[in-house]
Amino acid sequence: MWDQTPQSPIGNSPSVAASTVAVRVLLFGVYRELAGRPELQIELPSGSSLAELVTELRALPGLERLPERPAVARNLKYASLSEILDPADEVALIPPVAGG
Amino acid sequence: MWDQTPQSPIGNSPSVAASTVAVRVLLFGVYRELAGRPELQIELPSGSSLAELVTELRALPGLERLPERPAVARNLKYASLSEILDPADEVALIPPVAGG
Amino acid sequence: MSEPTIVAEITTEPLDGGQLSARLCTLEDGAVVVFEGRVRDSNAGRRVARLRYEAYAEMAERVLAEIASEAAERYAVGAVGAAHRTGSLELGEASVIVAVVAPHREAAYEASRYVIEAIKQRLPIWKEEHYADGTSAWLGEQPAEGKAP
Amino acid sequence: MSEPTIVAEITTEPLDGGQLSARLCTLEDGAVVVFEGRVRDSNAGRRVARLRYEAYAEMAERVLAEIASEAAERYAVGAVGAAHRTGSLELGEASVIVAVVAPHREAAYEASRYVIEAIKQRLPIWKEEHYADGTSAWLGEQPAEGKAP
Repeated sequence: MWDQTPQSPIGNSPSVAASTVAVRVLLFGVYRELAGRPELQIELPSGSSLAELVTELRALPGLERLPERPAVARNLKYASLSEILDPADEVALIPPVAGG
Repeated sequence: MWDQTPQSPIGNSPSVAASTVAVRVLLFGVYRELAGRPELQIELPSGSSLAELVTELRALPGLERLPERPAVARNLKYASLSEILDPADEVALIPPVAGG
Repeated sequence: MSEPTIVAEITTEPLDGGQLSARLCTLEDGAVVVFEGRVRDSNAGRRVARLRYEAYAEMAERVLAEIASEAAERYAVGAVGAAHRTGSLELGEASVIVAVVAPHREAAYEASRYVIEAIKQRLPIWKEEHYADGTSAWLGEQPAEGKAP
Repeated sequence: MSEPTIVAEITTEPLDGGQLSARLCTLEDGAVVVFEGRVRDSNAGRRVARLRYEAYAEMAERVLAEIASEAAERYAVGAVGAAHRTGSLELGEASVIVAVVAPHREAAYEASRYVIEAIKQRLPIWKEEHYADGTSAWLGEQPAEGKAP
């Protein structure tokens, strides 16, 4: 529903400079293998949610098989997909855990 | 109710030689301290029960404070006070246990 | 799974839970639970200086083996080991250890708990607490009335 | 009782439950429960040759400390320590240890169980099983749908 083009400067954002957010995305385990890499850098329109980030990721080669609603962490904490991304967020996609 | 005198040879016992049973009684912990010794040898009429042994023991100096129905072991196993003594039984009086 | 291994010991030597579990573990066992009971510096509000455990050793080894075997019958475990120390113990020393190894953790925890509860209920061992004030007392955790606890 | 001690570690080094519990134990603590999870030689009917654990290490240390702190808040314990290993593990090696020391055994068992269950539910660590037949698979014990597990 969103694309990666920066939002128009005449959008709702009060600051022109904040019209996109760049987030670092970490991939582990089976997700890392799907992507073929441990880390991505993604730019999204300001105000994008984690759910929207997941939608972007699922459009990338290999990541079509990512679940629609994977577990995610934002800045080292489990996060809800409805949370809005901040600039410089570190997001991690968390495959089913298997510690112990 | 019983005393330590051997039963009369004209009693009910089929064998004269078996008219009494000699049992070894082991004492532990607080019971050992009450008796002032770790072990006693007691002779009782044949057919006596563990309960009757306890009654005898409670007549001994120091052991008046033994409970009326203490836990007992016979030949290394917990036993009911209604069990009848066999010759050469090893009986132990088991104070409240406190392992662990 | 082969027949569970049972170890039961009454000893005056210091106890080592890690060593016991290492002796018991096989490659089929994914879970190890070790319980250790240690001498605390206080009990019921009194300062404890040291403890002395007295056992009916011959019976206690049998009862401990029975308890361990019961746990191995009730739960899907690979091995159950238990050891109780006797004699004088200093603060912080282990008086009892229970080691259970099992394919899965549920059985390991449950068997471990079963063993320590049964030890407290019926192992013929007695504890004399020596207090910081120079007095001492025999402890007993349940009434001794009637037959087998 | 003073504030409970918390230890949480993600490490590539071999784990030692006895060492961890020794670090945690005080003279107030009469009960020690150590859980160890080890690499089994089979899983779901397949022969396992070795395991590899991958962690989001920075987050996993935080989550592990949170889990240990939650256990220390819920149960009357003196200390909770937990460590998870990462990297390649051989059969029989410990992947996780949980050590709880407490004045009394009930709290020690319950806190131990709480920690290992929470680790399995939410510690961001992944396990790749390598089988005797040369294949391998990533394991996951619960669905990854939605938000925080």
